[in-house]
Amino acid sequence: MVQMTFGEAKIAAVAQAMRQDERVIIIGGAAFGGHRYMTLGAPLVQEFPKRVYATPIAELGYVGVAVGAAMTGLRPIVTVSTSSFVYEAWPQIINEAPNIYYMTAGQTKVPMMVHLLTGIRTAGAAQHSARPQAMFMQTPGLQIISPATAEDALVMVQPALDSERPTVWIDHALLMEEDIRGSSSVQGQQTAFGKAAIRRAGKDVTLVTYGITTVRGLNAAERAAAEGIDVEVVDLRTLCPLDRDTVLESAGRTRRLVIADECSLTCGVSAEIAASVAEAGVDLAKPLKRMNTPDVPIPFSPLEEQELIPSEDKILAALRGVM
Amino acid sequence: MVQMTFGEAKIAAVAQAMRQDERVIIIGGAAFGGHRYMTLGAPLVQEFPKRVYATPIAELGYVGVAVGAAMTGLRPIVTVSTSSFVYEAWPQIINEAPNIYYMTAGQTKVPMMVHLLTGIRTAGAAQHSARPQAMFMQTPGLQIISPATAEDALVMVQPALDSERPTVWIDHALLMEEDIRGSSSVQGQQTAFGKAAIRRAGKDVTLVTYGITTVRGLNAAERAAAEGIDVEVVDLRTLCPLDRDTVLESAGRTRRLVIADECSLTCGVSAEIAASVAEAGVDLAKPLKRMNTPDVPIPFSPLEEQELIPSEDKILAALRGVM
Amino acid sequence: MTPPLPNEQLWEALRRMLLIRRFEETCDAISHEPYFPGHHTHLYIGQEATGAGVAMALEPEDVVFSTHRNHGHTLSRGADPGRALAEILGKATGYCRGRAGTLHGCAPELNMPYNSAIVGGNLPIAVGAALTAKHQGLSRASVMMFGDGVMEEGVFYESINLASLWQLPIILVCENNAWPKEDIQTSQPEGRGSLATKQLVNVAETFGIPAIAVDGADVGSVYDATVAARQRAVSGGGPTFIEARTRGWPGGTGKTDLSWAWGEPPTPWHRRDDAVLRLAAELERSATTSQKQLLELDSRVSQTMSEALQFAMDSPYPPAEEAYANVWP
Amino acid sequence: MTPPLPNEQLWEALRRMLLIRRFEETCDAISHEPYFPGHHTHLYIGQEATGAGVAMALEPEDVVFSTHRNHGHTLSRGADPGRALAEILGKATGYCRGRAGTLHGCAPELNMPYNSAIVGGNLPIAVGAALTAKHQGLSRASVMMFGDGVMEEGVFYESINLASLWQLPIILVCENNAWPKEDIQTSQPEGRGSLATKQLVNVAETFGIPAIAVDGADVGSVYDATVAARQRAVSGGGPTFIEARTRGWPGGTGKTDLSWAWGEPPTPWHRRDDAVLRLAAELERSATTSQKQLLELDSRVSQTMSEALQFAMDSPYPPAEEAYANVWP
Ligand SMILES: Cc1ncc(C[n+]2csc(CCOP(=O)(O)OP(=O)(O)O)c2C)c(N)n1
Ligand SMILES: Cc1ncc(C[n+]2csc(CCOP(=O)(O)OP(=O)(O)O)c2C)c(N)n1
Ligand SMILES: [Mg+2]
Ligand SMILES: [Mg+2]
Repeated sequence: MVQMTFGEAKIAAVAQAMRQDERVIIIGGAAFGGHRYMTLGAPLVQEFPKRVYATPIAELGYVGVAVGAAMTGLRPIVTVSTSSFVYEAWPQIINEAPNIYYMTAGQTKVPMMVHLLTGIRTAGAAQHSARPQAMFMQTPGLQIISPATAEDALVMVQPALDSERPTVWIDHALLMEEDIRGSSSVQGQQTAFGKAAIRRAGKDVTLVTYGITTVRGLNAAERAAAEGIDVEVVDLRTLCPLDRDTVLESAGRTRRLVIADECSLTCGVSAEIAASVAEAGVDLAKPLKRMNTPDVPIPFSPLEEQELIPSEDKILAALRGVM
Repeated sequence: MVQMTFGEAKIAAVAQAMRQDERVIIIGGAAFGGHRYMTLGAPLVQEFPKRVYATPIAELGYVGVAVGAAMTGLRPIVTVSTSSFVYEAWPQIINEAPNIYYMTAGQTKVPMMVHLLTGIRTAGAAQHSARPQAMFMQTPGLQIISPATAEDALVMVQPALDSERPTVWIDHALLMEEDIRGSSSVQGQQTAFGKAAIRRAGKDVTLVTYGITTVRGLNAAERAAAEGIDVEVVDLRTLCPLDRDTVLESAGRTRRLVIADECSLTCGVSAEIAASVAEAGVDLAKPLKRMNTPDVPIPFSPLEEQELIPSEDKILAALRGVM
Repeated sequence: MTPPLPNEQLWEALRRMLLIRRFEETCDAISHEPYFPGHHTHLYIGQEATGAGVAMALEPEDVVFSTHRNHGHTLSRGADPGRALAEILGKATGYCRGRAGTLHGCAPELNMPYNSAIVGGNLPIAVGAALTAKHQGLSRASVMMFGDGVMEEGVFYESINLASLWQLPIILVCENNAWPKEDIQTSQPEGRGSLATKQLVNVAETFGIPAIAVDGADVGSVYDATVAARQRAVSGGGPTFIEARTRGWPGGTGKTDLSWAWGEPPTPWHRRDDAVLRLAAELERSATTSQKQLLELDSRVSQTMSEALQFAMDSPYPPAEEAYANVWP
Repeated sequence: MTPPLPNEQLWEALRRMLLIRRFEETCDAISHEPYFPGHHTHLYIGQEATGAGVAMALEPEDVVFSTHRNHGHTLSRGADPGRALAEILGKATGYCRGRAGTLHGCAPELNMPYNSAIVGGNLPIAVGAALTAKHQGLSRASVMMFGDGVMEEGVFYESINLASLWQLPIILVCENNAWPKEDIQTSQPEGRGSLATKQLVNVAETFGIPAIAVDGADVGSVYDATVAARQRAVSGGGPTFIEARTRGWPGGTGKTDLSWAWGEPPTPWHRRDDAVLRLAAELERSATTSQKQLLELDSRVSQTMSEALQFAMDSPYPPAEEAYANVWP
């Protein structure tokens, strides 16, 4: 049982990786916590002053630098801070990094990781609330991790680096607030990298989650239990590889399915889960439901913003809806 | 019945729009045909020499210029040529243009269009074969058109401009080769903008297509007919708005569904169609099938490349597979 | 320094600058209240003279673009402080009905059509507005107010190259609040001040754009440079680059007492770099203006600001369902 | 001109340049054959001296990056012409088993680890390779060969700013084949030559990077500049910008006859701008080398090239199923 907050755990994981492997450097500064948690990465700068490269405001440039550094012997972790800024680096993340191993027929590898604070963080408005994960899933050659618990933050960084694949780390700006300490719902899940975790076993309905929706989903599941609905919560953990098998098995068993996803609805992560289930011909008692952010830019104004977020309440309503 | 090639039709449509409205300009040069059809846009330059702005190689800059020109009174059509280059302009297309109308509570509009030659064009390799349409569908605020026939190229440009929405025109590098002249399969489809077209009525199976897969799908449907499979081909025409209703109605009727899509499988256009059908609880006789490019970067070598393309043969096989 | 602006205009400049100062101090004061949405604001304290000097040199038909640090730009352009603050609080009475917030503050009705909070996001957009003007033969300038950090983003170079090649009527106002460089920690997490060039104006000149560096805390210099740039723009002379140099406000210095202008400013920054105090001191010394008049102006402005705060606080939020308005189908 | 390279090295330079010329002529000749994948090739004709001059100044441990116009770079670095052509034909014997093709030609085993066909795509990547060298204290340079068009992309500025700020060991070789600008149509569909700067070297200098412009058709000047740049790089002196100026090959001039070097070149371009003819003429004039020797060299190179073509033609395609190899799960 890990007694750390999520934010502490991710810094500990990075520090551990840096201690173990001299080749691991940080490009972009120690912005793992974004503006609100500026100091989160400070221990890294302190322990490894020569291995944390603060950069100009030049996302395309410094992500490209990481690609080049990775292919010539380093293992950079790039911090882009708010994920909306990763759009600036799109050509390198979408059209360079993921193609290199394939295009050189396996001769050149790009062992790098890009850390992003994604999500509707409240008051980020349309331009600081990006959830780009589904776009990354459209991009063959990228590995995508999305740890939701302190324990997963601790155990997923190293295998991601070891894989030598260009990896996008989908973090969520609000996870740090959630302070998920090791608790009965998350402990002891020594799930293999690339496999989904059943965070809560249940027999009535399968709830597929990842990242922040895992937190919200587990809360919703507890409330559903009080209403007599026994929810099985499947946390995807990595979006590529995508563990369709665990989802299919669970949904096949419960015969009911809700997918909770902060992406916009159309072509989001949940669309892929839903399509996979449909294609596999899983026999559901009721049609599945996607609980996403609607296809709307994110407003600044608080009531409007709250209206759009796939919250605990909304997930609970969706669970009720498939019963 | 339109007696033009697809390439001629799209230029005619742009010329017509420019004649009707002085505010329509072209930014990026007349690269509607890409390298291979350099001369396609020449008539536009000849007729409107002062309204075609050739640019430096600065996609982010000139797409942004179009955004600014659009919000202050012009109606730019931006030509990016090969769609892979649009990644350079991602911050403007994903994080500026689509948010502006919403973020200003409807005060500022961005009536612009971005034309892209997408697709696996043969020998484009990993970096010149982009199919970014599903990423655009993840982006609320963008309109996405994907005309597949000469007639649609003719009739869809004007309403897209009239809508005053930022619009992405998903063209396909190989459509010009297809020379779809007005034929029995496409004529007289005076389908409203935003509505899918039933390109071929059928009772056994619904095949959902758009852009290049419409061409391949219609051919596959003819061959299926020879085998006694009566295929209904639903051409989406616009990806946003997405006409789910026509798909649901058709699939509900035929109770079999194949979706042909050149995007990578995971989180592609077909995922959204499949998810929508699953969510609507359409009762299918057999599980639906997605016929996509697999999640693989595009290789240069011809046999490898052909192996990955959702070709007529593969679509036919998928149709057989759901019978 | 001889004031390049006539006295009554300097007075108006001070009014605008004081309004910005009081507005920003209000934001600072309430920014940790639970009703304040978001986690931080980017204040314009110390840069007021740039905002006022530029705005006073412009015409209503000019189109103005800003950045994340926009409060001072909208106010100096004439925005109502109540509606501007309402926007920052996410209220329905804000310039964008609370959709934009602090990061995206703009005022379409004042020809500030949109604001990007992305570093460099508005640069090419402003060039596009200049293209419209030139293409349509309109006698107006496009004005881009931006931070020195923008010059670290590649899009800046794409944008100025286009502006220069096409000789567009644009005024590029770079607010270098990281001046002089030696004051700056270049290893800041966000790398501010991390440009390998010696002088920012050299960059513009390399691209064939006339460039001038001015003291951004001196409203007259800013005004003069902007008048010249606007003249160049509307007469077909193409873009101008103005570097307005200020020293960043150290923050946390509380409410400004205008009498520091002729008294004892609490910090060296206030003495040397505070644009508001400098202008007040100048007016006070000029003998056309008394200390009393200055303090009266300040209390009128402060009164306006209290009313603005009250207005913003009293305004309703747009209801939750309004989230679906202005959504394309 | 006094040859800055000793004669035997000039001879080796000519060999590499001739190999590139014959290779590119071969590509040109077969590029419309049905078995030739893709619609166009970007040939290196006219720029051979730059490729050869740079390559001869480098060490094997240096890491070299290129662009869409890469054939000459891989060949001058020592790539086998048969395998290079096989790659262009998509064959399994190519340097990347046909995965890369003409646009992405590279040779990882020659420390050319990857090639982007995106204008500017490799720029920051090359800076990253330089960061590795500096971070690990390795005595090697990163070398970026790129076209003038790259300077229209913003990423160029982000990249050189980083290289300059961090004083990285990189040699930025800008192959300006649009020189002099007056020769260039700036309204070309792709806007080549559309940079508002007067001199490309000014741009680098503005970012604090030592810069030199050389005649890119003169192998000696290119070599000298590269030797100096490499020296600066490995001794901790940071980046260097070299502008190698050439006049673009007009195209469609068929197979070069080496005897034009001392005879009658068919066009002004061949007379003035053809790097191969210029070097051959120089050697011929130098009296150490006879016309016969030169023609013999040419026929050896041509023979090598025929064998290369044969090898590439005879090589198999990777089978369709191989499309799924090297795919991450
Ligand atoms: C593309 C992008 N990267 C990073 C940020 C985060 N960010 C917001 S303001 C800022 C500093 C900008 O500096 P400057 O342009 O000089 O403006 P100043 O804040 O000094 O006025 C940064 C890095 C952003 N908004 N956009
Ligand atoms: C981002 C991007 N935009 C456009 C292109 C299309 N393109 C390929 S080569 C080229 C011209 C490049 O000019 P330059 O860098 O001078 O190289 P040259 O061909 O002259 O050697 C263009 C525009 C591309 N490959 N990538
Ligand atoms: Mg600044
Ligand atoms: Mg060139």
